[in-house]
Amino acid sequence: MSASRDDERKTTYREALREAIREALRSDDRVFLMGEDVGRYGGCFGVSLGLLEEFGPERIRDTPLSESGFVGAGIGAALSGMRPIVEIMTVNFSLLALDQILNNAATLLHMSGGQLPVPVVIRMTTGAGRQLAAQHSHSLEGWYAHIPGIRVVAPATIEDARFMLAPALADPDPVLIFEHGSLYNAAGELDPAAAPVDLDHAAVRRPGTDISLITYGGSLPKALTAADELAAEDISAEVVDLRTLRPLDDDTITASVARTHRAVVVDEGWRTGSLAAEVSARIAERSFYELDAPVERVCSAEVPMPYARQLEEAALPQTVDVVAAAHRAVD
Amino acid sequence: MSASRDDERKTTYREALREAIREALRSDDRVFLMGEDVGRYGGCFGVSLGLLEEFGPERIRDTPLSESGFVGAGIGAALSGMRPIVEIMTVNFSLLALDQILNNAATLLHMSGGQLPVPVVIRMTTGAGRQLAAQHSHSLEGWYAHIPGIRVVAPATIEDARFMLAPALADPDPVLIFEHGSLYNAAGELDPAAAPVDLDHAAVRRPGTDISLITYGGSLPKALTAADELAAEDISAEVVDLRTLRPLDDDTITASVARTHRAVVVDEGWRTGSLAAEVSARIAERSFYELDAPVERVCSAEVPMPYARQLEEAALPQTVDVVAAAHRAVD
Amino acid sequence: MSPTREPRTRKPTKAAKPTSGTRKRTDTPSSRGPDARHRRELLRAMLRIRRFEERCVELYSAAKIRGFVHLYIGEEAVAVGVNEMLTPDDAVVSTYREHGHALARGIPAEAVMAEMYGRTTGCSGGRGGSMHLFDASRRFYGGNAIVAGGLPLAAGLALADRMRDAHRVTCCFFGDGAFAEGEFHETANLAALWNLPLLLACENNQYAMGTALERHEAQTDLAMRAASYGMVAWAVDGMDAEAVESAARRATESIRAGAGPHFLELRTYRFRAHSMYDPDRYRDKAEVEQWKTRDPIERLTARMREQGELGDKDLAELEHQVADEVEQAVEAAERAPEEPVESLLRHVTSASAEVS
Amino acid sequence: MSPTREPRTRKPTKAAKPTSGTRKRTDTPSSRGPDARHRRELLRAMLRIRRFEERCVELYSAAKIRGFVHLYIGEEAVAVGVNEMLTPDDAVVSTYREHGHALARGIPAEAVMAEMYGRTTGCSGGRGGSMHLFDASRRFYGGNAIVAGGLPLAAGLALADRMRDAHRVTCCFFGDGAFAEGEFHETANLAALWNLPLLLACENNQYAMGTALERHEAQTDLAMRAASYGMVAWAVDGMDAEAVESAARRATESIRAGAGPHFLELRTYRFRAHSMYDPDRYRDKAEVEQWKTRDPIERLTARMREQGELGDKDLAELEHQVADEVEQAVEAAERAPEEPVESLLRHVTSASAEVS
Ligand SMILES: Cc1ncc(C[n+]2csc(CCOP(=O)(O)OP(=O)(O)O)c2C)c(N)n1
Ligand SMILES: Cc1ncc(C[n+]2csc(CCOP(=O)(O)OP(=O)(O)O)c2C)c(N)n1
Ligand SMILES: [Mg+2]
Ligand SMILES: [Mg+2]
Repeated sequence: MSASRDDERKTTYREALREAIREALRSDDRVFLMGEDVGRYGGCFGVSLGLLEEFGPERIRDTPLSESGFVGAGIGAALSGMRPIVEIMTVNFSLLALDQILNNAATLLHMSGGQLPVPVVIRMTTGAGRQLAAQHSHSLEGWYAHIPGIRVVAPATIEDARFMLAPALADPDPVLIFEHGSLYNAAGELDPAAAPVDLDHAAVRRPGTDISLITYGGSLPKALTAADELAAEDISAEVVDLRTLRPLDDDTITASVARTHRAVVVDEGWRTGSLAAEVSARIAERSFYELDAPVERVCSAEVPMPYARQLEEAALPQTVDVVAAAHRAVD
Repeated sequence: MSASRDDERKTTYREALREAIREALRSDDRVFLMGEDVGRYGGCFGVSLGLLEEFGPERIRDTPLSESGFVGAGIGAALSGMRPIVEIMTVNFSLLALDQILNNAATLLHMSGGQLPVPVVIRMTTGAGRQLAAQHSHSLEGWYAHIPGIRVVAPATIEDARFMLAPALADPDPVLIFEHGSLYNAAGELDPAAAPVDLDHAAVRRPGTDISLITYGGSLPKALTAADELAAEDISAEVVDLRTLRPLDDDTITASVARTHRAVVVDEGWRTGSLAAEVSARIAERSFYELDAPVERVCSAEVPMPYARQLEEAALPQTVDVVAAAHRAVD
Repeated sequence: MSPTREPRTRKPTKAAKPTSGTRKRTDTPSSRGPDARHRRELLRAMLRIRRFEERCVELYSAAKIRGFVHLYIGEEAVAVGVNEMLTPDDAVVSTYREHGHALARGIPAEAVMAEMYGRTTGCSGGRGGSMHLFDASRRFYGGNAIVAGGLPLAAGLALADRMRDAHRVTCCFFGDGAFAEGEFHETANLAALWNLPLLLACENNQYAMGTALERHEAQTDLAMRAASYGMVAWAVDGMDAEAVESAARRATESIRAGAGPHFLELRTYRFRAHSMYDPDRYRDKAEVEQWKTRDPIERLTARMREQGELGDKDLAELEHQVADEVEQAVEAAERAPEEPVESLLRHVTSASAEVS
Repeated sequence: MSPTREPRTRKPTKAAKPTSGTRKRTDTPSSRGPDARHRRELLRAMLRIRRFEERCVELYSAAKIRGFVHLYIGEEAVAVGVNEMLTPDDAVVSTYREHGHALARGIPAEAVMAEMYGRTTGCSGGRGGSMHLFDASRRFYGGNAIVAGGLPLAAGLALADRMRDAHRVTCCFFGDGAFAEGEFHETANLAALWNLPLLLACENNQYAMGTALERHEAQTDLAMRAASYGMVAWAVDGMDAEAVESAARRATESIRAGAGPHFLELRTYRFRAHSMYDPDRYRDKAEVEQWKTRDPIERLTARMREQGELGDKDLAELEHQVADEVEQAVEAAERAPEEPVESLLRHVTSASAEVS
């Protein structure tokens, strides 16, 4: 946990998340972390390792297996003025708590005529790529982005992993944070200039002029690699990281498409009914006369994620698919 | 239950559903109906009234309040060769069973390498319009249309209410049937020529040449009224009833847009991440060079459904909104 | 006495010593003693709920109130008896059958009626309706229409208190039907495991909609079932406001003293159908009549008459006051403004109108 | 004896009379008698699981197997003992920790190993992996990686049998952690209410991942808790294959006789970490060592030696046969073909490739 001055900026996505949680716990005693195995085990993906020792079992609270129960309890504690961070191991299990999230967390403020804000933060892992098969691999954050009353964010970089939590906790409404499982080990230097993230805005991760690659979360690295490959062919791709999946930052998307006149949306969700469909529909609505080609979507194949390596790879959006889609749009 | 010859064709949506269930129970002893209050109470919306008396409590099976439990039990019974019809009172409560539907019903066939088809039919009510407020009014069928491995249908007419169940039961895979709450009392004559519905195809409910109004379920009547109003202004609107929300019948949609070059998608789901977004994205993908105007979406406002009458009306897609959207597209 | 009485306030016990339980009752209550006055308030509270709801039935027929409306008639002793033991600092989580809980908690009849009219002066600003009554100032957290959906919330409210060492109680009302839902069991386990200051007030009215208890629960002794979680649990005559009150006294005192969650199985009955839509085909007329002989209002009235605490005139006066209160609520609701459709998107997020 | 032994078949009882329970046991078992032979098969079945999984560890390190892998080592007596009482007509629903259940059920080691390799010859065609083993021909319904997610399915399988008057048993394995999930409670209530022929085999290995039983259950006597549903329930020494078998005998006979669901709390322990990713920081070394002294394989071996049923040579022969079987499974998996990516969309729907 202690690091020398020099190492301080060298970190991983996992450590950045942990540091953000630690900071929140230190600076606000209404904050606590709750979920299955967040304590003694250290978090199923190791995010909260060491926090139990530092903050004790009341604030690093292991729960029984009961997603609906403890997510609902987090909502109730938030109603009562606490600032819970609730961890659900993966988005697949969050379905068991979806009733609480939609029918309570997202709805109480409105149903009560504005009396009951719910300042809860719910974190969960999403995504595939580790051969975990059909009950541990799906990307359902697009569903959550459908729900009025909540905010949905997806940190794709180490900076966002480190600096999205504070504004999420400061938001008076429920915020869902989706961490892509393939990113936890991503390592890099923390930009010393990084600061709390403005959760209302998407980020242009790489400027470009010929085509917009619009993505988020675990697909960002693939889109950036695709942009590199396209650059080698003299196609200048702009990479937009949505960061916040609800509410979508229409202005940044529209401005990018206005520059490039072409777009590929990359999203690990199943294609039909994906978040990519929403982005595509919005581009068509807002930038119809700007578009020089149909908006392309690169999504997961519509299949419960298979275990076998080659099948999983084939099911997921890959860099080569992004490049191919860009070619279709540009040609 | 007994009707004279003449009255036989005069029926309601509710009675048509009941008749379909009765027919299934009579013709196949693997079929049974299971759900909360389907028996003694007669179904929360009266669909199964009288069936308990005819078929007994084993086949018209009242369940405890335990959506996950009895939906999962329906899936298990289907695995074992039965043909259960499981009723969930409304789609809002189906969230409690979503884990079973996504992680088991939709997934078992694939996960098992094709060994385990799940011939379950799950019926539920969807939609708003009766001032039932924020926990009883949402239209979440678009979420279900996102899930590979299941079929999702939405009968919008008395014929479809009567004749969609048989093919749904004949389907070896899970079929979800969404019944819009505002349709139960819809009355009319059953078309004597009606026959089991082909669940792979959308239906053109009214042909037209200037614009395609693409919709389903409880919004179909509104789209038809809008088409009437547009006709009065010499705008010829074609009305497409999707009927099957998954898999979407791309060909019918594409053919319609090829005729009209303009489209409005009407969908009672919240706009962001709606099924309408998917339809819009597909039209843009498949008919980009056919389109003379951006695809319009008429959806519900992004708000947990308010109780107050005027607010609920304002939140829902109305005929006037469809007409206005058509004007925007045509002008 | 104001017609929109606040709940009786008793200071939360900071230590383990019992509070109101220490109040000695005289064996021969006088018609003017504190017990008599107290019973009169119980009666008034039950009458208020009864008359309020009877008026709702008329207003529903007149299409002034819409949506789903679930009446509490017959069950009034539960809300009123339990509420006696709650302080303003405590919290209440309720169901869609919550007019009684809301009125007992002290939410003005006006605010509840206006809500059912869908008016801005309603206790949820007209956005909730009958099933979603809220009042943050009274720590009344709804109004939950997903069966068992309020239970985890209540555990969270109680958890917050436990973490902050607040000696408050969270009371969660729910039905026998909710007992079958997984969410009840997850909540019961959390509450017992974490020793939460939670009163689980199970309104066992013998039916979940049209399904009788023995047709939805394998084991119908719910208190015994709850006790299997290691929490104190017992059954109470829910048709007797004083019996409910005394059970709630024992339970809340024990909870305030740190003994963790308690479960009360309040055996009661709804005299009316499940909701306005329900033709009530599934119950024996005789069964309903049988339960009606235990009407909590008639029972308390009889007891008070016997004790000489209540004469015809007293009762007429009470009825008159309550009728006035209800009528004023209706009149106010009739006059109250509607939310303009322009503010449809208010309160979706705290930032008010959402970008979409 | 074939290395991929079918489960011992006992005809399903059509009537209420007990089956295998009637088989007389001699008081002084001979090393060649039926009891000795039977124990040898128990031992073989446990050894098969143990050696198979030990090989899996190596193959995981060699990156031949990927994804999440949960080992059953230490718990073998449970799968083997319960399976003895199941017929091929019965059904089994399992968890993600199911190599033991699958092998005990008679799914060939080859088919399981190929599945973990992700090959077409795997028992799920390579689409499931370690957590999703299936075999419809053996009525082995997975392989469920949502904790408690298999329980409602199992109730449905049992319901189908009850509706068709089939005297079959559905056995559902699940862990102590699953007991806290709402789905367990909904299932238990359904099963007891409807008198389903369901064996609820709760593998209480004292931990749900890193969370010890007393930190996730308010009341740790799980059998008592289950009994509160009105079903027969008791705790069994899950480290003793014969004790498990005899408990399963009583339970399955009673279920076949129509007595409804039974619950066995099988007290056991996993000797390894929760999964391959788990550094196992949350358990006392001493606790693990203590449980290892009760190793079900060593225990049965010792008992057999004592009885003179098993000599060094016999054991070596058994080990040799099992090792052969495992090795053949590995070799076959190595040679087995991979599914071409062109058939990615197979089996999404029965119509094979889905329109999208
Ligand atoms: C999760 C869920 N399932 C079903 C319903 C429909 N429903 C509303 S009330 C009710 C019966 C609840 O019974 P109980 O808990 O005993 O409460 P009571 O109505 O008797 O007060 C049902 C089935 C619902 N609102 N929520
Ligand atoms: C619904 C759900 N929540 C969480 C997980 C992650 N998880 C997998 S196994 C496990 C522990 C389960 O413990 P138990 O039921 O005792 O079974 P054991 O692993 O001990 O055999 C957890 C938390 C999951 N797979 N499903
Ligand atoms: Mg009830
Ligand atoms: Mg365990």
